[in-house]
Amino acid sequence: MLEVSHLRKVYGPDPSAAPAVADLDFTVGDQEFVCILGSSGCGKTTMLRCLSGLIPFTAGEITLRGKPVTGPPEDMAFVFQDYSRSLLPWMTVRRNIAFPLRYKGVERNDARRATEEALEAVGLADRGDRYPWQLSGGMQQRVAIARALAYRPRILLMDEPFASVDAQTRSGLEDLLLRVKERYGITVLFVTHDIDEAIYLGDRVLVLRPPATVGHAVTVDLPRPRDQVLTKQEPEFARLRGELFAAIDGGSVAA
Amino acid sequence: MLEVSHLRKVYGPDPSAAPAVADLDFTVGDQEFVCILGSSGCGKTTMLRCLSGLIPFTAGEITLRGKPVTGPPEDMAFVFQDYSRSLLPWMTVRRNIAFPLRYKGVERNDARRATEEALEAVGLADRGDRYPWQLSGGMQQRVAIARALAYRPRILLMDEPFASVDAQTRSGLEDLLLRVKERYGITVLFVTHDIDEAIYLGDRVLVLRPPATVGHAVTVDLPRPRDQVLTKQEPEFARLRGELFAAIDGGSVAA
Amino acid sequence: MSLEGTATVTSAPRGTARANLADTSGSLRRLLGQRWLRDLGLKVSGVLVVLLALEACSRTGLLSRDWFPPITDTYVELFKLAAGQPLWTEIGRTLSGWGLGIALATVLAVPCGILLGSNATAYRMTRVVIEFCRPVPSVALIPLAVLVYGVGLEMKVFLIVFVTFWPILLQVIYGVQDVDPVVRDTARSYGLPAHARFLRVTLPSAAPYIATGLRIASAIALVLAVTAELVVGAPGLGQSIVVAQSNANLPRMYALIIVTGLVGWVINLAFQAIERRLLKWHPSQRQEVAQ
Amino acid sequence: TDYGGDLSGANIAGGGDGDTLVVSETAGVPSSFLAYGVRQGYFADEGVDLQVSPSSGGASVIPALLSGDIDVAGSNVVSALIAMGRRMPIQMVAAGTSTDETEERDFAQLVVPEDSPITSPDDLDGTRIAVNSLQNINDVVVNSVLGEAGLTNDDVRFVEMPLPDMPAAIGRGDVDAGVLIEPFATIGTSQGLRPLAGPYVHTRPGLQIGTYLMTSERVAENPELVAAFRAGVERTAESIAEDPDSFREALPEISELAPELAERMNLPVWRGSTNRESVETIHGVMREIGLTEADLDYDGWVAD
Amino acid sequence: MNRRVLGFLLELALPVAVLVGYGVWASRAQSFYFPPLDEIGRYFGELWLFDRVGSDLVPSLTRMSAGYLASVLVGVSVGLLLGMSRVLRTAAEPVVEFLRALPAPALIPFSLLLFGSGDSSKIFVIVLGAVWPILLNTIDGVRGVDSQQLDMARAYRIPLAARIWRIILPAAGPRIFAGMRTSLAIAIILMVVSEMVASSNGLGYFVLEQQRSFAIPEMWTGIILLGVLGYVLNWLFLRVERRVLAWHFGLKGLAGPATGRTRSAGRSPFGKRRASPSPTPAHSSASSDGEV
Ligand SMILES: Nc1ncnc2c1ncn2[C@@H]1O[C@H](COP(=O)(O)OP(=O)(O)OP(=O)(O)O)[C@@H](O)[C@H]1O
Ligand SMILES: Nc1ncnc2c1ncn2[C@@H]1O[C@H](COP(=O)(O)OP(=O)(O)OP(=O)(O)O)[C@@H](O)[C@H]1O
Ligand SMILES: [Mg+2]
Ligand SMILES: [Mg+2]
Repeated sequence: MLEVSHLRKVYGPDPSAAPAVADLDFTVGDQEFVCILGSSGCGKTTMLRCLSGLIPFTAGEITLRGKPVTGPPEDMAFVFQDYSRSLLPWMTVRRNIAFPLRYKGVERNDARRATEEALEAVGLADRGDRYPWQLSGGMQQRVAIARALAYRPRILLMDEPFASVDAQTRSGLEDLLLRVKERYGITVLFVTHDIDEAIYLGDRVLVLRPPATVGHAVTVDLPRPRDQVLTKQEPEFARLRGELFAAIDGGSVAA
Repeated sequence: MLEVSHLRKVYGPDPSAAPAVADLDFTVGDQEFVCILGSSGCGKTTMLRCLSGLIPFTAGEITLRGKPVTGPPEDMAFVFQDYSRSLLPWMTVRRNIAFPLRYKGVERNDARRATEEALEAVGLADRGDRYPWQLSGGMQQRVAIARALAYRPRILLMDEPFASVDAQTRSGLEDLLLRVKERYGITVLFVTHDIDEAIYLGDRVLVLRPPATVGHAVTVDLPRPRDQVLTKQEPEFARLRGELFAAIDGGSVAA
Repeated sequence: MSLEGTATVTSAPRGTARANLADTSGSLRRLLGQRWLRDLGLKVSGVLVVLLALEACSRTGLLSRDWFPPITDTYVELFKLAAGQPLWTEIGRTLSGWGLGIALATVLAVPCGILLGSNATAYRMTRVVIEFCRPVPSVALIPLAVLVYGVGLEMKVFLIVFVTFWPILLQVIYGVQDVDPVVRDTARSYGLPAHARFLRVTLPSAAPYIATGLRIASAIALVLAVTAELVVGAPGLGQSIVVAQSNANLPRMYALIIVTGLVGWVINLAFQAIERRLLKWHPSQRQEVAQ
Repeated sequence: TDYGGDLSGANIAGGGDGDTLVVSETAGVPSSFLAYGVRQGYFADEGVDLQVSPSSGGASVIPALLSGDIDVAGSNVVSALIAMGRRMPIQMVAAGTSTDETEERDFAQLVVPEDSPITSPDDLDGTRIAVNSLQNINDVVVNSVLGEAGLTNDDVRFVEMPLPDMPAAIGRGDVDAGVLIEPFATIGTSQGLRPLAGPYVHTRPGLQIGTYLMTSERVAENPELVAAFRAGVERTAESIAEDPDSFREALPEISELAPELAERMNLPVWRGSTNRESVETIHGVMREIGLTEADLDYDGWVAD
Repeated sequence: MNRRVLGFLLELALPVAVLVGYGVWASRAQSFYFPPLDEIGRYFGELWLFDRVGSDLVPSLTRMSAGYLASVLVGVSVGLLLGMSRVLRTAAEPVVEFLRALPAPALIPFSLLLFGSGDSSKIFVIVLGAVWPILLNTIDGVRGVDSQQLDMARAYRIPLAARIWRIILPAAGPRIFAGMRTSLAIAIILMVVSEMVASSNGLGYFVLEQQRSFAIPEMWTGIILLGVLGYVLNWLFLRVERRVLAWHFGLKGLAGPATGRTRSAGRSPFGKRRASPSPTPAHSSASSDGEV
């Protein structure tokens, strides 16, 4: 579905400067859930922004369903790391979520229903009429997630989407994400700093090393549907955690 | 050192509206490290902002070293949850860290040394001349932390300061924080969503329940200096984790 | 402790790196040259389009030849003027009033704007007077200004300050209100004294607004300097226009008007260059730097 | 042309080791008159160091006079009478431009398009007439032209516009007629506009239009200086009256006026001292059409 | 004596002080150009209550509003275009800057030639003067939109029209309003300038005519009326702005003391009455109930 080969991205006008992404190769299958780990500043966000066609890359190739990516593809949703700035302060929470639906051609009634469902799912049903800046940080992040889910994308890019929510809400959102993914057959690229989360969610976990090259790739062979308690008790889970911990440790330049 | 009694904060003009902080009582001793847990939206940020004198509160009393808090006290540093917006985009990273020092009356040379030390400590020694918007999310967060540490505050408020950094960097920053606190005798209020982190760092852990009342308070009886591996292996650590997990679970409304 | 820097990356071996560098710096130079050239080409073509439109107007009879001197006469006059020294003297006279006026207006309006933008009481106290004075027409003030300040430089400067003060003031007030609350709280929590908050936080935050305000005001100031000279008869471009007009020297009159426009354009170039330097952190400038 | 002089003509000054007098005079022929006098050294002979600054002839010369920045203001009699009627402390010290004796040689012309149905002042009823300023000298002189046909100013509509625009506006039919002042009268007629009347001469042959003003205070303090200035004006006027062609020849150099215009156009006439009959005529018409309410105080207003 | 009355008195204090100061000074100085207050007041009553309202004020207002509306339309739409396209912006820059620097009196002949001596030439002059603050602010506002918001819109493939309407315009809104407010005063000034020429009625004509006839107290009544006009129009403008930019005032914590910034420096300097602190546009009904 998504193929990345020899991707290179250098910020700024000088192509010989230090790259943010040096030479990245990987593929993502249809409806696969790929988690991405990597130390801070190793190029994860940059990579996602290249994949999504938001910024041009310096060299290499990205193809999505066989077509090269030159701009944001259809049916893609992106949850940005800087969630609070990606919400529009002049729209209420509800309108922020419903906003992209209209232009995707969703019927007004369907859009309304999808919005309410998403709000409900992230636990903000009673905050629909607030403005984003009237919400706490974690709530804002959940609004950004709700917007992506309500959009029913075919490919979903998430950049540390659960960084600002508490452990309990986080588990709830993880399970929600898995359910939604299953139901609508979404392909997900998920950046996180939490190894457990990466294993729990992913079909595969990639470890990036600065400047973004795939340092390690792990296939997660845990049964689905997953369960917050049972899955994390499997010996395989513990093994994977150990493997990934070592991979990150060994690969990253002391950070 | 810091005493909070019957703190109440309602946003908006109508004092009978639902409060963000309802009725909060606690005290923080001198040089104590207090961690605060609580579900998303339960009022942690609001509380910190009241304590820091940044926003007026509706009712109750806050005294710091015996004096009521009416505005930002001297020698306080605050690491905001919305770190990317709290960095000044028109200053380089180095200047972002250095500029509060000047107005604290720190000698130019001392300020320079403190800045370089802080940059080094958060692993950004080579990024000092960049602008914040040229950094990754995690790096920006570390700049905000570096600014607070370089300031050598007597009281340090941190609002989910490690949310966007990877696990390894995070452990490093935790240890750094503990060392700095020890060395300069800082009082710390630390909001986090990570129970392990709260226990590892804190002398005491408070669990807030929405709308911010202290639902549970736990004294952490673990020896100092703490160690990432050894401390977390102590049976007491596991016991506290269980206790806090239960406390959060029982208190929070399903979110 | 192990929190050293995330090492900067030099992936390629030394030799090739240097080769690459030489190679790319050449292409970089080419790239920059191209961009510069392209911009120039764009500007020239923009001007050409307008000139062609003017030409078309006079061809189709929209602008009659009788009333408009042939545009070529105007150009000839323009070049003759540019070759002589008097034109530059007149430009200098106009610009001295302009420069003093705009500088004084800025120095007055920026602190006032920041005070009024951040202090509700001060704003409310002055609001009526401000809103009353803003629409007072400059032309109506000219005789009063002449009476008090005479016909010289002071009069010009007074008029310019009186008129350009308001746009700058308003832009500053709006700019101050656009300060990000998180930034403001950061400054407050670190206990920055008021002057430091002003210099380090409020001023840079409002800078994009102020820059726009200055560009608006600089053109208004030029217009006003010329108008004052024109109406009162103070030496400068304006008076030259009057003299040319009274002597029915229309090519020269139009040439002088064009000179005024060109002066405005050059001033704006200078402002833009300064803005690019000072505001390189702002999204409006950095989109063109990054990516 | 060489561009030796300043474009704004601000540096026409010279001679005389005596007192400096700064004169602001309407740009064009009127200020060229003074510049000519300076060039010929007439003012220096009288001990006056004259500095001429051309103005657009608006109302702002009087505040400039009052502020002390200029010493003498060239204005027209109507503006001066209005100001003095409002008790401004100024006095006429010398005569500026006057018109000639016949309508053809009037330096203002009331013109209509060549093919206009308007052939005599009678046809002006209900028309729009372009003038370069409202409520001023034009009202006075057009009123006298209309008066011949039994009309008054209320029977026409005045439209104000700058002189350079007038030929175009008349030609296009935006207005039906216009009062053009030299050199635009010559330009207008050469573009095919037809003169209908010479309104200044029509009001009174030899009508005095321009005047030089000083503050009463200055006149009282320094009558010698006033006399010297007037003498300079007189000398210049005489010299031009004797040899108008050399003035015409000098015009392009002084003021960048096109030589063919300088040769062809009607020149004003200058005299030294104020013409009492003109002032009285003008004041009478002004009273009649409501431009002033004050009574004429000739001796108080004119320093001769 | 509630706070509102107090605030109102506060607001009137300075104007009253200025008036009294002027009155005392003018009656002492006896300057021809600065007549005493009572004289101006007498003329004001004679002229403007309500003799000349229909003949001078109304035509002026019509011209001004037409010119202002045209400026807003042209400024915002051209500003959007130039702000969004680097190519167009670069190409148009010399021409725009050239036009911006042309003095209005020098433009009047042009506009007379192009539009004749009717109202359209006056409106043209007003637009040519008042459009620039709006245009420049729109350009700079559009260029300054948070890149994160634009990325979001592109990621969700929001079509261009919606991107303009829903993101770029609102984000540039505060700046556009800053420009519009400056332009409002400039439009009034240019109304006067445009009536300098080829005009036989209007407030500007009145003021200049009185000035030329040395009818100084009458001229002052005109200037005062212009000031009053500016004040009233500005008041209306602020009401509109308050509604349209409600989110902005809330976001920046400017909505008044009630949001809890009594002690902090940034409080709304706008609006006589404290705007409702939860900035709720009319169409949405904010439920301000808290945590359930
Ligand atoms: N500016 C505001 N105006 C109105 N309500 C607000 C505002 N800021 C926060 N609130 C409300 O106050 C409550 C507490 O918010 P707060 O930011 O303190 O939560 P928090 O504990 O920090 O949550 P998180 O962990 O998600 O950051 C929330 O219900 C939020 O909606
Ligand atoms: N706009 C920019 N201009 C220049 N350099 C940039 C820019 N954005 C990012 N970088 C650099 O690119 C590198 C990778 O950044 P990126 O944001 O992709 O990291 P990340 O893996 O997402 O990190 P984090 O986990 O901290 O968010 C960093 O070294 C950063 O400094
Ligand atoms: Mg990132
Ligand atoms: Mg928070």
